[in-house]
Amino acid sequence: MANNDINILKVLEAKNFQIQPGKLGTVAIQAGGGKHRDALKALLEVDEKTAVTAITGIDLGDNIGVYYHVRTSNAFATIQCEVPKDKPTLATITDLVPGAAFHELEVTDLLGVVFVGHPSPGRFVLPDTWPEGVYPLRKDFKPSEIKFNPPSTEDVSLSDDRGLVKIVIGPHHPALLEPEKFAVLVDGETVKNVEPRIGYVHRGVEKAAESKTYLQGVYLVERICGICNSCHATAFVEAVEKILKTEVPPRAKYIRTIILELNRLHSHLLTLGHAGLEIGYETLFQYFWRDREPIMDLTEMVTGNRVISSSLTVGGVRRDIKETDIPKIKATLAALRKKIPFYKQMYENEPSLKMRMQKVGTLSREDALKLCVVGPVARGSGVDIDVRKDEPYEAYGEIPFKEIVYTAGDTWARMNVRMDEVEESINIIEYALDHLPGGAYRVKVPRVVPPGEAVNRVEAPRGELFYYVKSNGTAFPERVKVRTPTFANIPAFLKTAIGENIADVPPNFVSLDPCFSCTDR
Amino acid sequence: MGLPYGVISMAKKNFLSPIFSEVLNHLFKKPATGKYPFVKCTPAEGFRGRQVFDIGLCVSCGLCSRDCPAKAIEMVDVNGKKRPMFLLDRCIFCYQCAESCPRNAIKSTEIFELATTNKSDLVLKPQPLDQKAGVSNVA
Amino acid sequence: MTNITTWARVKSPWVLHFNSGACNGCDIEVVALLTPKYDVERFGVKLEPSPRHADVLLTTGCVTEQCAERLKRIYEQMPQPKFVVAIGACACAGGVFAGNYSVVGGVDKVIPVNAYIPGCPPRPEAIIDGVVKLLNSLQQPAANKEEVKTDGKQ
Amino acid sequence: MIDYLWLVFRVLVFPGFTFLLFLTMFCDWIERKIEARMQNRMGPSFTGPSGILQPLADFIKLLTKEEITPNDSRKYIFRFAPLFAFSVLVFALCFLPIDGTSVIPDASFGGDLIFVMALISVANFLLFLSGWSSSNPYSSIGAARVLTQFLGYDIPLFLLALAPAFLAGSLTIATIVDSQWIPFVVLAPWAFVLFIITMQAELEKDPFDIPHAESEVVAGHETEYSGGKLAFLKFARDVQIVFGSSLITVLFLGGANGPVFFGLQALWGTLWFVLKVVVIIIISEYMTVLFARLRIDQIVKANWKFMLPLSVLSLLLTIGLAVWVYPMV
Repeated sequence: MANNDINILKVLEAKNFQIQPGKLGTVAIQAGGGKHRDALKALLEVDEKTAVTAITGIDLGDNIGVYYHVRTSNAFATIQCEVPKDKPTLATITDLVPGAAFHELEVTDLLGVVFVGHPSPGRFVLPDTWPEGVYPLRKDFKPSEIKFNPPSTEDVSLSDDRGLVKIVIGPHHPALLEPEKFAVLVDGETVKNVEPRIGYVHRGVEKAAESKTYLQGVYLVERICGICNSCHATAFVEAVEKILKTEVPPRAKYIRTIILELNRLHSHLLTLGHAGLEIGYETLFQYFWRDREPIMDLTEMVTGNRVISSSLTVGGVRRDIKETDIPKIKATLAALRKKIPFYKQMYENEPSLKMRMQKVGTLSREDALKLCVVGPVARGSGVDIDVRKDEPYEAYGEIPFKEIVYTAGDTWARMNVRMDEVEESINIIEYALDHLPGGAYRVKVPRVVPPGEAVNRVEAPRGELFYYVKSNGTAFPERVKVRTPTFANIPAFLKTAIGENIADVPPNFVSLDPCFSCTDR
Repeated sequence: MGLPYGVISMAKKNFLSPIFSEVLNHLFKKPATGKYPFVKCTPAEGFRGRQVFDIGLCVSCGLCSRDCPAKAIEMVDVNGKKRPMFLLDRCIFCYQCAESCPRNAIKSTEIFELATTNKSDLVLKPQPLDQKAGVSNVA
Repeated sequence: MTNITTWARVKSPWVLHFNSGACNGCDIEVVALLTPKYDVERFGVKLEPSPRHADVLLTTGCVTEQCAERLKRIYEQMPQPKFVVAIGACACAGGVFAGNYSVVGGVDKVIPVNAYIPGCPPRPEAIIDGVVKLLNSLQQPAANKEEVKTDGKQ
Repeated sequence: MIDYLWLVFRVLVFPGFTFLLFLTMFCDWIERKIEARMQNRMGPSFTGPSGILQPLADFIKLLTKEEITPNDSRKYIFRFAPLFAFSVLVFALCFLPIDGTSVIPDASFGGDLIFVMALISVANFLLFLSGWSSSNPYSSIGAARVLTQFLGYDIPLFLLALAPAFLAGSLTIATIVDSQWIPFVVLAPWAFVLFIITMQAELEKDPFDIPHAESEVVAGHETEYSGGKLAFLKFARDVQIVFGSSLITVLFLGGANGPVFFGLQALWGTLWFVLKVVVIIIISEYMTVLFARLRIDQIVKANWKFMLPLSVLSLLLTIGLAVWVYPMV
């Protein structure tokens, strides 16, 4: 890749930015007083793959810190700026990076920072009944003192001023396993607009993490999402280990890799089957879920629970893989590998499936870059980003594997990315089992973490998962920020759904592998 | 001769997806369904089921209660000493309590059939040490 | 007559699944129940899309402030007789999320619950076990009556 | 007197109402079981032997449940549409010669095929009304889809039904059955295949089950129904499936024709009839599990672009064969 030659440090130095190399990713840029837009522009010029990963808001006492986390193809930069608490306003960046719209809304909701010029301000994750002027992530917020407004009783209108019919999908709808609301404006059978209302699963995890010790925090962040739970745990413990400067034993790294890949396997098989359910292909759903069960049994064997593994901890893993279990794991994976050609042929050749998936929800490469999408959605549109390759963590640097990229950009391509990744995951687990190093699987770590902050990225089954952890020298973290992959991918759905047939909305939607418990936290 | 063969191979490749035969095969094969609840299900070794608390080993340190992420362990008074009471309805079965316990008084089991129609069944009170073997909370 | 009604009810529990703020862990186990390995259709259980068709409401997840109203409405939309099963630690009592600013707590704070299935998440077998226990409790009154009769004869 | 009692018995018990009720439940069970087995599951297993009583349990349970009528629904239509749909379909079934003759003996009249085909449209229209009257957005969309689909597929279905009529030289069902000493499936297999596909669309089964697409319209026109009304609505759909299969049996498989080994001819006739219906149901269930659900525009396109021209062609071919080829053989 030619982009790897670009050194963003030199570019930023040349433009006289105040930089601290090595802090919060590759570099931290001090950009107070409205210079954050200039810094972002400089980064955008460097590389076409520059995207805003997350915007962290943090209560710093008198000021509110707003950190823009920006990834380029070979580096990760953080633009830091501060706004006074009594007048927290900041210029928006949505005109530069349209994909940052949701991030800004969230900071407004949780910390009260107003982004001047944001196209659609409004409630984002907090409940409708939330009182005005109360911001849960500020340090002076007391949960016991909130008085919720009475729920509004007015009915939603079923048509808008232009005479279009509004179909409300959710909060309870068979196409969604999770309670979220999407108001779809249709003209006949054609979708004209989609208005999302997320936040039904908002449980305040980021705030709760501040009242749990680092030990308990692992169990809490795992339960942000039941499907990619190990990825959340990995992202969190790695960030804490970065602050602690703990070196994890190699055996633990390999075991973590195996758990992460088992997670990816079960998640991808789940989605591939679920897509079948959305397009009325129940047989496909049943077959995929049948073949997913052995993976769940493996997860149970390796970690002690079928779904939520609770197997990772700061300093290593809580359970070793027994030598006697390795042949069993290999046999199960070999059995799954035998079934893959059948499924691949289904996804490639089955006529009715192709009719429902091809040219549905097509996201061009340009839009994918602009909207900052991640994971299989980006890789299905020809954007080759994969944290496992770009910034290897755990044992991924030592394990050879292919990065799957399709260029069609439609639902079918995204599904095929997942289909191929299932095969890759099996390869990775088999390689890791063959090269499993000996030695300890856990090191002792102190309960109290020294002051410091760290960012960390992990490739979850749905894409890049981002964590920011700040410690204040106690056993409790000061701030835990989570940016989940679905959060970054929803704009892609909102864009591609417009102009489609209403019947294409469910397959398009499920091709993002949406996970709202992640998105809302 | 060439043409029909070509048509067949094309049809096989593009239209006759493998599901045609797969579905028919399954019609005559045994279903993949397990026999539960008629046959008991044994989880894999090391499955995190319900905890068993050994009151004889407990030193009333309260570490289990302090480390529990779900606040599912309350220290209650039994014969003048603080002992852990497990609230299984809140328990997330992470076994941090077993890990934190300095005397290994909390042990694992593979019991998972905990469903009940009465919520009070889910509170495991520490039993005083008058039962044999000194192990309480055994189903 | 009541015997036939009870028999039909026990043999044909149609369920509705509502996630009121879960992490998806319990939800995928609920969906796994429909799939070949567990296949609850053996017992006549069918997952219905509309609350009007359902007999048993399977709830997962702690109840968030935003979902509480909706959960209540779905419960009200179900026709009598209706039963509620709380699946997982969150639905039973709030789990790790109890006490957070936007969480109401367990499902029983909003609607009455007939059966609790603890676990995080419970195994599909445990969910089957919970539903079986709920259905057995439906048969209980009839069984008790018979016992009383035999007592009277003796 | 005995004649009247015999007639009442025929209408109410065999092969009338009660028999049709149990036949429908049996077919429903077969459907669910076959689908489950093809998907490597067990399907209903513990309600009666191999779960055969499952549909009965569902039916009784629904009857004993509370019935809710939404406030803003059109109440009379909402209440009676399911019942009417059910009774229209049972009425239509009574014209098919299940044990050799139709339920009321000699009630078969000239051209009753057209009458029966019209009844199926009426039933579909009543199903549409049931959804339209519930004033729920999902029900309305589901109902509109029912309408779009049956209006489109009625034409090819009717054209294809004319093929056996031409082969028999009559529009009377009894005559069509009687003239099938060779089942018409042998004489006009193309019409048979097309008829099954069209019937699949008319009965709203996969890959044409758009009105029931859960991920799009929840439960379609059934969304607001509960209790006894839902029982009849679901049952109407099951009867519709049985009716469709029976119609195929009558038109292409020779109805109740079959070898009689001993005893009553009517009993053997019924046996053959039920067996053929079950075969058709298995074939249609096989199609159901094979394909994904198509989109509404794809279905409409498939209808006008393929099914209609093909059915015209099939009719022309059949007429040609019936007039020039078969008489010579």
